[in-house]
Amino acid sequence: MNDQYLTVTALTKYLKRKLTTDPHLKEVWLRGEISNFKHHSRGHMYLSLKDKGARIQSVMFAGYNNRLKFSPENGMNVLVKGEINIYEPMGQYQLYIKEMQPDGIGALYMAFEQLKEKLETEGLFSPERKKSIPVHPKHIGVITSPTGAAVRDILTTLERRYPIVPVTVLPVMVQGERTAASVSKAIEYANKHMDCDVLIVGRGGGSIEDLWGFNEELVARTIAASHIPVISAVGHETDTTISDFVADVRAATPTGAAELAVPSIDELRDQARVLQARLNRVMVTQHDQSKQKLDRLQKSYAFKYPEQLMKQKEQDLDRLLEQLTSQIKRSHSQASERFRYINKRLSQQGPESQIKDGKEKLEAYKKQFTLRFQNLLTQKQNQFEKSLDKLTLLNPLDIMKRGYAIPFDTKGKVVKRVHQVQKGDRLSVQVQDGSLDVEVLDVKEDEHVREES
Amino acid sequence: MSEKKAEISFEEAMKQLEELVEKLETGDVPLEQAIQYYQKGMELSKVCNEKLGHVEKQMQQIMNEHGELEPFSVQEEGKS
Amino acid sequence: MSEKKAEISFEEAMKQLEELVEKLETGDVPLEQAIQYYQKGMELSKVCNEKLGHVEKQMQQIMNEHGELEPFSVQEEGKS
Amino acid sequence: MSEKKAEISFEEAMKQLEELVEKLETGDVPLEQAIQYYQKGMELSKVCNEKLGHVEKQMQQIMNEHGELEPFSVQEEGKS
Amino acid sequence: MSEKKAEISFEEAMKQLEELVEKLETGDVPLEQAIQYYQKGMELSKVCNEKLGHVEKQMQQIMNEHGELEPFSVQEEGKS
Amino acid sequence: MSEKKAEISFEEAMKQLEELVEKLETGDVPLEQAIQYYQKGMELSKVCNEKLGHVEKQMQQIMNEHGELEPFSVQEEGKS
Amino acid sequence: MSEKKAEISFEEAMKQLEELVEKLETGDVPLEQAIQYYQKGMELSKVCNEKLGHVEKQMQQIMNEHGELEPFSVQEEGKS
Repeated sequence: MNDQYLTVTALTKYLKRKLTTDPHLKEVWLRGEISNFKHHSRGHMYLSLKDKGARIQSVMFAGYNNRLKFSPENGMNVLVKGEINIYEPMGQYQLYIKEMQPDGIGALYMAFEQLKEKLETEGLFSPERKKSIPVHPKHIGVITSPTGAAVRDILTTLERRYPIVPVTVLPVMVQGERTAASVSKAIEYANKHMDCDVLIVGRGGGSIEDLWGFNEELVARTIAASHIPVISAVGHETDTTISDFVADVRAATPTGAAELAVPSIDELRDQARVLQARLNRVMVTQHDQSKQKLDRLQKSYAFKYPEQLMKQKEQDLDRLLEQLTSQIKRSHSQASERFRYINKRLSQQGPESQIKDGKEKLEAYKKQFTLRFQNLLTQKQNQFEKSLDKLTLLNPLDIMKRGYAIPFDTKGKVVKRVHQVQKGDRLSVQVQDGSLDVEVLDVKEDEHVREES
Repeated sequence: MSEKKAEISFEEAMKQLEELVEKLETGDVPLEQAIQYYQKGMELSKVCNEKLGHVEKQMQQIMNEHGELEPFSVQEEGKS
Repeated sequence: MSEKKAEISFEEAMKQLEELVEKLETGDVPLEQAIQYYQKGMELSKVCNEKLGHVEKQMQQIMNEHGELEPFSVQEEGKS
Repeated sequence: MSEKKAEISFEEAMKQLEELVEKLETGDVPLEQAIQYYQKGMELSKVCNEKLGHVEKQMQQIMNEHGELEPFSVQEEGKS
Repeated sequence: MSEKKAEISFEEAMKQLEELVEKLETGDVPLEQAIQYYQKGMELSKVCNEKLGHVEKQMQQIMNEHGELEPFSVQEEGKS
Repeated sequence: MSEKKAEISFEEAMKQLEELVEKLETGDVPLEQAIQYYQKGMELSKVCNEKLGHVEKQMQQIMNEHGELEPFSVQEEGKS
Repeated sequence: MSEKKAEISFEEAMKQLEELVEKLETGDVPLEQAIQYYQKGMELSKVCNEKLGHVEKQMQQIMNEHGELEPFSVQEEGKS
């Protein structure tokens, strides 16, 4: 019964033997997607290949993977070639990959892109690194195949444009696996042993595989390291290699490279002419501008300003002077006017009229006064005369005019009765026009009068 | 007498005179009385007359006094 | 008397004179009073007259004194 | 007297004169006051007149003194 | 006096002159003050005039001195 | 003075000239200041003119010296 | 001087000339400096011209001498 049981090792060895003897498993072509990719520090690559339904553990040892032109990455679809075997310690069957290339795009393209990115990241393409090509090269190195059309194009062009420059062709392989090493060696040689001041590196057109040598990192790094400025001319216009990126100048074609390497004497002459023309122009311009500016300043208002200022000030002064004079005249004439007016009023206020009025009034008073007084006097006189007339009319002695006489005794009494007198008495008899002194001769008394009294 | 009379005013004298005249006008006055009245009247009349004359003289004098001073005013008066 | 009168103003004298005239106009004035009024009036009149004459003389004098200054102003006036 | 007056300004003299004239113009001024005002007025008027004349003479003098500078400016003005 | 005035600038003199004119224009200036302003104004005016004349002479002199350099620019000017 | 000016550069002289021009053109410059500015301006203008003239002569000389070398570039200049 | 200049290379002369032109074209160069630059520029330009002329002459000469010359002789050099 015991014999029925195998050890794990025995089984594993059995399976291993089975697998290794199967001719199909010895060379397996497989398509799949990379996952769990791990690039071990010792150089081996571990990965899984998978598709929708399954996965297989794989390994690619350093000895194989150092020939890869690209770096595998997770998710990358690849085509691989290898053998199936068992890794005994784990009892695990694995695909031992010998070759790998990207599925879909080509491996070379992949490698190109990857290297380009890498070198660009390192800064090998940066414009600052680019060395300038001397205008007048003294010695030109041409690194290319000595037999191709490229070298002919280059040499012809150089001869045509700039025949005085010496040219040295460094023949190299431009196709095949040795290209990179060959080119790189030639560049290094030129740097070490030649007094070139320009290198033209290139070849004619071809497929990507044909041009591949110029895409290799070795060449790129050698070009970057070159002290001599490098003009790259690989393939035709549409072909661009890593070398082109690294080179100091990229020419589209070998002919173009030669044109870039040497100047045309006519171009130089033109350049010199242009510079001189610019020199002249800028000098003349500066001079003209200075002159114009000076003219402008000289013609500016400011240079006429003092004249105009003077004119204006003259006018200002005249105006002020005129105003001053007219003002003083006005002041004086106003004062005169005022004076004349008041003087006229004063002269009208002379008391002549008052005096005249006074006189007239006084005269009137005096006249009136005298008149009144005379009236009064006349009135009094009239009154008196009237009284006097009346009195005169009433004069009791008037009767005598009719012949009567009034006897008065000596005492002045009117003798009315006979018994008032005696014989011999002296009487005064008043008659119309005087009195008569008489003596009483007799006294006779009437009878009836006596009784009556 | 005239001096005593002079002391009464012209108006008083005139008044007395007028009274006398009135009395006389009644006609009731006995002759003798009448004669006395009359005589008194005449005296009063004289007084009045004198007074009037005096005043007139005074006036003339005043006029003269002020006349020479102001001949023209006199003339003025003369014209009017 | 005239000196005393001279102290009263012309207007006062005229006023008094007017009053006297008015008094005389009433006619009630006794004769002797009247002649006195008349005399006073004439005196006042004299005073007034004198005052007027004095003022007139003053005026004449002022005119004579200031007569010469007039032409200046008059000419100015004539020009303007 | 005129010297004393000369010390007052033209305006002061004019003011006094104006006051006098106004007083006189009210017509209430008694005659003797009036003649005095009038006299004073005439004096003030003389003062004012003299001052005016003086100022005019000064003006003329200043103009003559500075007269030489005029033509220069006047010509300039005439051109412009 | 004119020397003292000469030390003030033209503008200052003009300003003072203008102020005097303005003062006179208000019409409130007493006559005697006015004539003094006038005199001062005339003096200032003289000062201004002299200064103007001086500056004008300077200008003429400068123009004469630099006259020869002008044609150069002027001709250039003419061409352009 | 002009020698002292000659030591300043054309640009410095132009700058000073420009400043003077600007100052004068603001119009606020007092008369006496203005005439001084004017004088200085004229001097600076002269200096600038001389310097420019000198440079022009130098230019002409250099062009003549190098003329045979490249007559056409000078012509080019002239045409443009 | 021209001899000293002759020692600099064509490139150097062109470079200096270009620098001068560029400096001048910035417009910041003072006039008197500019005329000096101009002079130096003209000298450099002359140098360049001379050098170009020299090269041209050389070329002409080579062509004549080596008209038949094979590019391969150059190659030969490369091989050695």
